[in-house]
Amino acid sequence: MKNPATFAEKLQTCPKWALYLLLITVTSLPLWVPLNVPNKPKQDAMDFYEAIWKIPEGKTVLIASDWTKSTRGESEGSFSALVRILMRRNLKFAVYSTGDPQAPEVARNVVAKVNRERRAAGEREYKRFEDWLSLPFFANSEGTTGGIGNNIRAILGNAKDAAEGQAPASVLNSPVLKDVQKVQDLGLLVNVTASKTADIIVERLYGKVPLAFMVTGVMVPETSNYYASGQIKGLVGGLKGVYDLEQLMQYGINWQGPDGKTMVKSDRNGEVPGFAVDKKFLIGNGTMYYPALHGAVTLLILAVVVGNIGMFLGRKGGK
Amino acid sequence: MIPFAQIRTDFWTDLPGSSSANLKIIVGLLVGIGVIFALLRMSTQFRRPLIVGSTFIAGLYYILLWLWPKPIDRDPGEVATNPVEGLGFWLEDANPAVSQVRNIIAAFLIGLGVYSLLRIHVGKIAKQQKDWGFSLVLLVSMFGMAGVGFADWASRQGPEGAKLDNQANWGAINYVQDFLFDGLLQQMDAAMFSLIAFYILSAAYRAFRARSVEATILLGTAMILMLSLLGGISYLSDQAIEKMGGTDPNAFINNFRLTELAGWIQNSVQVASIRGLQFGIGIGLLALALRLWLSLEKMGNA
Amino acid sequence: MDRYTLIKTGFGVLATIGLYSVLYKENKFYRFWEHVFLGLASGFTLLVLWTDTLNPNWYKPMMGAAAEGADPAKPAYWAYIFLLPLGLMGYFVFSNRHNWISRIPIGIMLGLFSAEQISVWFNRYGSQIGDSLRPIVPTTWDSLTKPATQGLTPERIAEVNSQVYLSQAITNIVYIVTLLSVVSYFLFSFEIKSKFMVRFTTVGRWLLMIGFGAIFGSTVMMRFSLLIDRMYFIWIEFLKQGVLGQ
Amino acid sequence: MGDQYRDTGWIGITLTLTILAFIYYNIRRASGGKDLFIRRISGLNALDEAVGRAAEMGRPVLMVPGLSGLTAQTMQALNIFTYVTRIAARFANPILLCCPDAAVYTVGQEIIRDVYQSEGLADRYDPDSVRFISDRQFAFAAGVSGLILREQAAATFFMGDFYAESLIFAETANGVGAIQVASSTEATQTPFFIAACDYVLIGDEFYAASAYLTRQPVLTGSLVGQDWSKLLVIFMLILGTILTTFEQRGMTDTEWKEGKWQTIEGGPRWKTFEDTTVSRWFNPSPEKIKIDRPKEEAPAAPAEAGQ
Repeated sequence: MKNPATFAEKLQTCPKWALYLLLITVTSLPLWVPLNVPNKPKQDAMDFYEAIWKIPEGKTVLIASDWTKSTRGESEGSFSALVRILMRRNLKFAVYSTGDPQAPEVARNVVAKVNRERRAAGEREYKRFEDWLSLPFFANSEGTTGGIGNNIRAILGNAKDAAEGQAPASVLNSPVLKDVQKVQDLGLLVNVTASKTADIIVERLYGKVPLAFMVTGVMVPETSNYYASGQIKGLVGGLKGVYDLEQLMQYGINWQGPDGKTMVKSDRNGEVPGFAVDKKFLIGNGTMYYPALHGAVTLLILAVVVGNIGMFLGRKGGK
Repeated sequence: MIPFAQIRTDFWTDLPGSSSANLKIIVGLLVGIGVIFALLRMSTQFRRPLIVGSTFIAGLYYILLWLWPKPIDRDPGEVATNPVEGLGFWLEDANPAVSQVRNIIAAFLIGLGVYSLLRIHVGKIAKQQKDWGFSLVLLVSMFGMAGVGFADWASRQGPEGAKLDNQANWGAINYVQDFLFDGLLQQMDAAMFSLIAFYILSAAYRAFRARSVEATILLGTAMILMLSLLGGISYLSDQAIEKMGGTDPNAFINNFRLTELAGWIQNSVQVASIRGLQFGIGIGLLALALRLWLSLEKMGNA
Repeated sequence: MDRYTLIKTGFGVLATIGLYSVLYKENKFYRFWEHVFLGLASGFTLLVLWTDTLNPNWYKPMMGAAAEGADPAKPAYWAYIFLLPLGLMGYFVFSNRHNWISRIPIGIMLGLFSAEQISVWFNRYGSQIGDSLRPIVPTTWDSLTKPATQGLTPERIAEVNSQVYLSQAITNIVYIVTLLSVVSYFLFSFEIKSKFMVRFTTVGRWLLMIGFGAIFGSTVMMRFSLLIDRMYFIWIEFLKQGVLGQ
Repeated sequence: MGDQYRDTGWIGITLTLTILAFIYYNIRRASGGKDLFIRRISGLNALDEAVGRAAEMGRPVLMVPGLSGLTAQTMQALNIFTYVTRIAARFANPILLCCPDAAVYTVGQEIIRDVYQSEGLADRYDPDSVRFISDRQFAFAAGVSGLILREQAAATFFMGDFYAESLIFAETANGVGAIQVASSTEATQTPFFIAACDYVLIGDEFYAASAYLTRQPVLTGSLVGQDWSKLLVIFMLILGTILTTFEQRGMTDTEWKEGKWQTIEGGPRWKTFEDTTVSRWFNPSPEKIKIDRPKEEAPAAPAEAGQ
């Protein structure tokens, strides 16, 4: 419809650029003034948090980190939250990737960032090769994942990693993989992913090692299949999931905080302590982005509502 | 220690760098090329059987891996006690290698992709067609990225390579590579990805109209889900409903809290409907896979 | 932020704006960045094919490796060389007389792919079928919905969890009906005559739409968070921390 | 016996083989000249219309076979595109096939040329109409939307594995007023196609398409086989639901562990899904058998080359 005449038509033909401009505004402003939105963690996120917290002492966690900068908005939040919890629990972990050649580097940067946080907060830093391993990218997800299921040491055996200022050595000599002979020896396998690797891992590793996923919002519907059927222990989905997790790190589950208040209650989970009483330590991407998400989604809802109102008015006018 | 102490060689394996190994490689290459020439001369009636046969045999590996009795309780370094087990062992061991074959062949084909790009853009530049400048930009950045990237990769090989994880030890080439890849390529990936947000907005505004029953259902569900994502709204509405329910935590009305509702829709209807869809797709894929493996349908028939 | 990082980030912002400019209309600025993007991407593809596929999975195994430091020597599997001519066969696609040869490598790739699909089919769908089998008759009428289990004895909690309450039974019925109706909507080769089946499949389509709506709703979150992240990159990382140096 | 056949592990294999048997049997049946019914699939009748309109406008038809490499989904997409190309060829309509992968590009060239030759229009075939764009997801997206905008495509066909980029294509094509027929095997992308495109093939319809368009015995037969398989699944679902409904109630003092029945230490407990027959079908738990084999003297030589 050229040059909209009636009000009804105007409502239905708002120019695209105007919408786009609005969207940029509502997503930009909240970043300058971060605030804390009230929230209610989802069950799958709570199960995820509990799953990590219930890993036996001294077990190694294997992280399949299959995300890069293109999904930084969600995945970095998930990954750094995961690393924070693991470090808080003093669990050793190894990070590998079958999703993207860049994933290992991106992961390394995040670990470094969290280490800086810990230094600032006066906590012990995680030493490369001693406390955690940066494994390389393995092309061919199917083959590698299947191989990890059959003989993990054979697959990871070729990989090398170096402690700070040392020559690279086979990762099998690292304390991290010392007690890992079979995949069954792992405490948990967490897949932080923005790609199909989730399916591949369930297909080839389910039943051999407990699994937990951190996926991008778009993958939530498909992966909640696996959560529903109990193939994975817990699921952190998208920005909401990250925000949930960051809240749980703050308040725990069924746990009395230092202020004596129990913020998060759940009858499906046991008591899981929170940590990071100092709020500054916890401003993660989730907490940072969640308000802006409100702005954007509200705009979307308004746009749809307005469009429909326009349509109905138009119909009336037509009659 | 003697470097090759632990290597047992046979016809298929040889000492690295040994002249016999290199000889075998060269002979193998010549044989392969010979085969190609043989194919050029081969009479027509053998073509189809050859294609069908190679497809079938390639697939047969995975079928065997799947159906052949898997070794029970196998530990690394054990030897098979009988032929059946032997084949089972071999199938398991070959898996890492076989699972690479597809990628390797595909990698060799990339030359065709590059050929396609050159064909189009060199052509434009040669004929000075409209936008030939942009074609030039494309080719330059392509070979630039490849060249710089390779140099950077080479500099990271060997024991010294690990040092370059630390920016302090970077040389010029590493900086250029980082600029091209991390500074430009990855940023553009993210930028293109985030464009979708705009398109979602305009698409929803344009198309999400309650015109038909189906459209209305789609629209309504999407709305409920989106609202439940807004921690603020769902939190407040839940509070309100819990007030209605009074003190009793089991009050029936609590099932209509926004978060409950959204969760219920996702875990019952959505999971179920998508599973139904997936079963269909899965069976369709299975059928197609069977047809391709047995070459029951001609490539590209429709 | 050091100068290099600032310049790098600056160009990143420039490229982002360049690609965003297409939202207004297709223009030369966009076209420039688009071609830079395509060029870099293809260049990177070439690179990765060698560094991540051919070198580690083809060249090295073929050549083997002498023992070095902690890791043992690896024998040379010379037979890998056969893959090279196999790949080269693909290049016959442009020959008019011998293009059929290119179908051999293609056939092998498809054969491998198809057969693997067949062998993993049940792993993907089996447990989903299994999980779809849920009790649809309540085992107790104590309460309509599952009571909260706070402050109950473990035995009692176990009992509560094992019971099927009315609301759960209803949910399960909805679940199975959805599943069945959707699957039967995708039956193509039966002429559906009975009124009931027609209605049933229509319902199936509607329930499918609910599923799609839910997906749309939950996907929105990711798309927006990526945009928010871009805005964070432009405003905070570049402008605030970089230029203003806060 | 093999690991995968112990306990209830064989059920999965049997099911898969049964389905394969159904499909194969019906393909044979159809090839034997039995003609089989296929119901109408709305999206597909739009193909001709779309191409026809593109021909009137004299603007190109643009096709994208998804984002994956050379997979079955991609082959299916190309199968559908041969049909589209055939019509376009008759209308002497320019086409563009954008490939995300060199192998797909190879097959595309092969197939498209075939179409023109079989139509006796080899002179109209232009190798540049099949293009390799980029195998990096969003570079591909940028390149394709650039093409759509500059070539002003009149009809666009997006079929195969689509991920996030689906909406970029759909909205861009909508911007230049192209008719769009789309289908993604990724359930997560279908809603976006539904929102932005004119015609959408949902889920399985994508696989049914080539059978519907060509009515070739092999394809229709396979389609019937698939329907039998779906009926089998439906039957399993109904049977299983009834079974669980009756089994998952009351208490139990024995449980199925490691492939045999064992009495629960600490007395009877309430039944859960794990205690039902169907749960055992789908979650086999083979008992631990120890087999000691002689060890090799030297460390195990790694895998043999896959030749």
